[in-house]
Amino acid sequence: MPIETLTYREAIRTCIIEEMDADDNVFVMGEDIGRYQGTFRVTQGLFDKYGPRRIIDTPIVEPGIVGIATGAAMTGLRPIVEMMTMSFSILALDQTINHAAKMYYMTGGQVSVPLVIRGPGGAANQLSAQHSHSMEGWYAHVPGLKVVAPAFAEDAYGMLRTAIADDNPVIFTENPGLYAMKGEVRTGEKLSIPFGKANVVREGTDLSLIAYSRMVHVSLAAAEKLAEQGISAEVVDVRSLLPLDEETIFNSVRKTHRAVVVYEDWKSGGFGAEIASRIGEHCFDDLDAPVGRVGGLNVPMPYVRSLELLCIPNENDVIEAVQKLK
Amino acid sequence: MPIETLTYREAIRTCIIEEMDADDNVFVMGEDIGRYQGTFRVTQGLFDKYGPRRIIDTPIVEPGIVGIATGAAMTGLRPIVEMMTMSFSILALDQTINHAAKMYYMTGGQVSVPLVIRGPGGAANQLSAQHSHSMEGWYAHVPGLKVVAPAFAEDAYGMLRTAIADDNPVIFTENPGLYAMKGEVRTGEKLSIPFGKANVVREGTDLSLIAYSRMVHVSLAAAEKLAEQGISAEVVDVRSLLPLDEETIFNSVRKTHRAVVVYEDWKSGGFGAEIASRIGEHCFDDLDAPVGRVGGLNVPMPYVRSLELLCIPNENDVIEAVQKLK
Amino acid sequence: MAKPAQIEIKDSPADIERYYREMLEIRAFENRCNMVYRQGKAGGYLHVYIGMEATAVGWLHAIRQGYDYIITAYRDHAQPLLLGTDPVKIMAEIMGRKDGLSKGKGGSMHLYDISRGFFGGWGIVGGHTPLGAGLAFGSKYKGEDRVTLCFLGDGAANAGVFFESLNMAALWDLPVIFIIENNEFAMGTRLEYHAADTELHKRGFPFGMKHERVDGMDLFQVLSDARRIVDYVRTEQKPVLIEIMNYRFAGHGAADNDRQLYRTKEEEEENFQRDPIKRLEKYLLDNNLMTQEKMEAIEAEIEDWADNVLAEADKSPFADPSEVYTDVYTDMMPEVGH
Amino acid sequence: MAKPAQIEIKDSPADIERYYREMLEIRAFENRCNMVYRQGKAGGYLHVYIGMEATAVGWLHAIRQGYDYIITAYRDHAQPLLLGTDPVKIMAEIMGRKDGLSKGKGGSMHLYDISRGFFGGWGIVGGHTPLGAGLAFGSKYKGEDRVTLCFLGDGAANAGVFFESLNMAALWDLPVIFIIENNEFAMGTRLEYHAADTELHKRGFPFGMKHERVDGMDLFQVLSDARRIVDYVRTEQKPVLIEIMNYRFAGHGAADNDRQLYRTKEEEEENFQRDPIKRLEKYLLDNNLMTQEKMEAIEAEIEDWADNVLAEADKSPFADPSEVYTDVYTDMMPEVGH
Ligand SMILES: Cc1ncc(C[n+]2csc(CCOP(=O)(O)OP(=O)(O)O)c2C)c(N)n1
Ligand SMILES: Cc1ncc(C[n+]2csc(CCOP(=O)(O)OP(=O)(O)O)c2C)c(N)n1
Ligand SMILES: [Mg+2]
Ligand SMILES: [Mg+2]
Repeated sequence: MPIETLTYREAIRTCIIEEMDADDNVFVMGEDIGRYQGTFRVTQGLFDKYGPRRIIDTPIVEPGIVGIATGAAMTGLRPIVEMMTMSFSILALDQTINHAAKMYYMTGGQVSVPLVIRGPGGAANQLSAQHSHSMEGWYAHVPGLKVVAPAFAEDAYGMLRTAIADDNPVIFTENPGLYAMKGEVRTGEKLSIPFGKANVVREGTDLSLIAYSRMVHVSLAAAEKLAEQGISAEVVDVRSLLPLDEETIFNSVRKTHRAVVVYEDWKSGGFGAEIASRIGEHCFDDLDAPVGRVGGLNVPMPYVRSLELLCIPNENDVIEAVQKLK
Repeated sequence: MPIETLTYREAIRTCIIEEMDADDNVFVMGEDIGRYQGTFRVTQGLFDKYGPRRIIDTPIVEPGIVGIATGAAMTGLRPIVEMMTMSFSILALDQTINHAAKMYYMTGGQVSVPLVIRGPGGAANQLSAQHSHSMEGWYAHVPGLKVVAPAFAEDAYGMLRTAIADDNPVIFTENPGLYAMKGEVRTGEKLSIPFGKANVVREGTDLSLIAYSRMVHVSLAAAEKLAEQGISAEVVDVRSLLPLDEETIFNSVRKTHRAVVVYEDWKSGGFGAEIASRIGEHCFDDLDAPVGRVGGLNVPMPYVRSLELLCIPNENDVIEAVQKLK
Repeated sequence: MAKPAQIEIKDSPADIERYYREMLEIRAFENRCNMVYRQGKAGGYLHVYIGMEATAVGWLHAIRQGYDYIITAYRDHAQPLLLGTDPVKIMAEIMGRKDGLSKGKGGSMHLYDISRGFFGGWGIVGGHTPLGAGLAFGSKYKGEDRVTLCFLGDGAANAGVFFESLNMAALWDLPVIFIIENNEFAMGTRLEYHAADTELHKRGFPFGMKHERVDGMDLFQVLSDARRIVDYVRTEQKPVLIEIMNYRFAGHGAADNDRQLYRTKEEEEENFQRDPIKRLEKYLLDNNLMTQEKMEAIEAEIEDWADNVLAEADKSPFADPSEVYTDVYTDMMPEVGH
Repeated sequence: MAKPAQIEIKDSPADIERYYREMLEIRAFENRCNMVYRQGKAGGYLHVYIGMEATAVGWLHAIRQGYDYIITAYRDHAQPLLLGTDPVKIMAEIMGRKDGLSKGKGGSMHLYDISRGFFGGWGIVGGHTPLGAGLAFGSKYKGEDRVTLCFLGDGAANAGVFFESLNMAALWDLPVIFIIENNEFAMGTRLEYHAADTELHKRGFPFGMKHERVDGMDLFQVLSDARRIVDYVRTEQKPVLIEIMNYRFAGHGAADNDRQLYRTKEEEEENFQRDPIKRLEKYLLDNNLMTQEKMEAIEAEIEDWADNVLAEADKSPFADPSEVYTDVYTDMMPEVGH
């Protein structure tokens, strides 16, 4: 397999191109994804390559976009909807959940919805309260959806392929801070990475940091610093929230006896609570300390960078949480 | 104070009447609440009493309703929005969260939104997948909102008054199964029950059942049956999810050393995970067993009663969870 | 609205008898639904189509059944009946049985027969309208010449997502017909209390979309309008917005027993005169197409049929408990347990 | 659209000078905004009003400032400037400073001056339109005769909630004017790629709402239309939908440096000829209301003013870290800590 160094955004784009080339039923729709090349440039070049039939610039109507894509998916097409930011997907929740996610069940298995909704979740840089939402925790609460949040270019590449091939609606959460990150990607042989498999991205013995999306990198940075203090942190990249790979997480905790779950979303009620609470339930006898959590501050995202940076967890917040574990 | 026996629905109605009589700025808007007297008859008689200026039948446009009420609240009015069912409030999440909830912060404290959104959450009787949503867990995730879920008529009466008086947006979750329940209500002196105070509604020594809304009654029934088996269960009625009265919950767990959190919402990612994970974190040394959770099955709500009943937690599910605690 | 007298009727007597039978079947079926609901054999929300039969019969005979697509809201029993779906499966679904279309998981509001192009059966008011646009998007993308009928209520015609759908349908020339069934009520709210302008077809205007208000009580008028419009959409590959005028004879749903809260008995009586079945019967008699005796015989036959459908459906067992976890995903189970 | 020549100008020379200064102030202020953005002293999304000045100046001189209500989206610097909000506070907010209108928590997209009736400053496209209807609902409920101006973009005019708002505003006769600023682009998407019919004012028609397309480049035309419409709304207590035609001279936001992706330089040059400031200057010269020298002097003065505003704002410190938790609630703290 050839290995290429790609940015996260290029990895996504490469997978989209390969899948669009392979299957005419795959198409992309979203706001400013065509002529404007995408706000985060993920879809750059696609409009020139495929034209307006398959790269569809839409009005700014998230409910309508998800609804029309869901209807198209009911006819067997495989739409990829780009949310300019996942924040805006809040407008489309009724369509996503009440229509796309519940359809297979309500029809008794008559028709499924092979739909991918992808885009950047979480904070970027001073986008303020309405544009900095982490939505993946809400989605991961919904039976009928699958929810993934890859942290590395290759995972993005391989998991997007799985998402496109999936016959169920998939929420594919990216992060503005990941797009420019480079990584080695095994392209060429249509690598496809299954959902529901977490990844131990750093081995350690003293505690487990459980994270997804950009927080994996924050956790890795924290682990690096902790190592300097003689603390050996294992980092588990959850990758897929629904389905969730409990075994990899629990095995890590059973080995290290301590866990901190790290996520960018508002701490209270975020999906980290679900992970922490499952660890607490299933690893009760293995735990030497309470399961720690590091989440975003429970405030609407402030504009000014100095306050915004306080809200988004960084490696020092993780280290502090680790140090609080008895 | 006079004590009246009122149904839960009458308790709510009584409070609305008292507050509307006291303050012209209070009004109610919603679908079929006026001429039709409300789908669950909570607003029965109000249209005749107050007329169309203050009891406003709206088109079926949840985003628009919450938005227009939010705008009205910005001018100092105190709207009460009835959601025909909380399921439909999913359509209004952008208005509720991005507009009402974040406004005070984004304006730097210039204008707040004294808005109450109330209505039945959770399953009723065979309403199927699109009409049986529990939404309170999502709301309780959102800073800027307050979220309450009273289980008793008097709490509904006294907490609704607090909600109407609150200068912040309040989500007031009822439950179809509660409306006909009767309770003694101290009316007449404008009883107002503060948010953020949980209630021990049954004392016990062996374990704590932590619940809210209708699940308090399920927990009480379970406690009754457990007593027959010689197990003494304490039942904590959370009442208010945001703010959450951690101390009452933790004190109970510190006393009983065992806890099961009971909620109707889909188990995975529901607010029960947040409560369980806080207990796990703060009561680590007090716990003799993992924190149990009983939630709704992780499936879209099926129509047929036999399957629906499987999905909604009942007292046997609670007892089973209790028995699983080591 | 054109007068029925102006309509040239090209349908054969046999065809007309078929339409007549279908209208009776819908009514008889819906009466059974109301009955099983009262008996507690169906639950939740259940909405019958009584009084609106000509609308579905007319439109569904204007399309290529089994090829064209249909989607509607929760008032959805008539459409699959007309498409040839086994009525026992429809009734079984309404009664929450194993042999129901969705194995009892959907219920009255969520009927589907994808094999016949019937895509539901939706409970969020207005929420299915972008799906309708999406069905048309799908067939157009594939180069097919299917037409999609997307029915919705007058109340649903206020929903934001409906306007978003109209705009996209017109922007992209999608072959979809949005058919607003204006039965004058959205649950207990009368048209003029929910719509600023009660001519709902005007909502097509801002999108440059062909839009018409048509009659929904005279079957021949419906057939004629429907054929003309379907033909236009199939040929021109452009969307159309139709407002079809009828009346909800029953309460909003089977549980709505308080119709006098929002309309008088007199008003009802007046509107019951518009009954599309009575109207067709008069036509059949006036034109010597059918005798009174024949009509009565057909009616009796259909009453039997409906009883039989109900009896058959009632034999089906409730869904197996293990079914609760199936059909959440095509390829995996959700998290199991409470 | 009426020709400017037909407009009778009743404004005094002093008034006209004031309008002229205000338009220059907006432009100078916006140029500073773009500058501080490039310098990294402002972040996030920042959208300037350059080229659209006549719209805000005209409309805001048609209302009772401080009494009537105004709400808009994220392109929101001009409105508070015109209402007399301290420009230093506006700039400080854009730069995320303690002395900003929202203490640096809102930023460029979220400006508010409630004391002057300016209700923001909103980032969800179309999302503020029901708030606009709600402001009008509020004043009407209280028996006041305020008028609400609710500005929105051409792209926002497709949002479902906007149509829901139009319907409710018309249904309940709310004194609100929805003003679609049709600057021909929604970010990088040209009008004809997002709207099925590009005459956006037509969207008022289905709700029986008065609706007009008007010019937004000639100040006197704007003033004349705005006064007429505001007067109508205040007197009649009915909503109106206005589509005002202008052009977005700059990129969508300060970060949009790729305008050639969606429009040509030639097109831009052509539209820059419509510049409302140049147009007013020509009028002032042609009518001997102001000399070239005076204009240059005013311009220089305003450039100084803008520099000064920026310098003053730049003196303000960043928000105190403790501020992160304040203003979440009026009466309590959120859960604290990571
Ligand atoms: C989003 C949403 N809000 C409210 C409801 C409750 N509801 C169900 S049907 C209905 C009335 C709809 O009326 P209309 O669209 O005219 O259809 P009809 O019942 O007359 O066929 C309402 C309010 C719902 N199902 N979905
Ligand atoms: C719901 C939502 N979707 C997408 C965006 C991203 N976005 C911000 S502005 C904009 C374009 C809006 O254009 P228009 O309404 O014409 O206003 P203009 O910028 O021209 O003033 C888009 C797509 C958003 N802020 N909100
Ligand atoms: Mg109706
Ligand atoms: Mg624009």
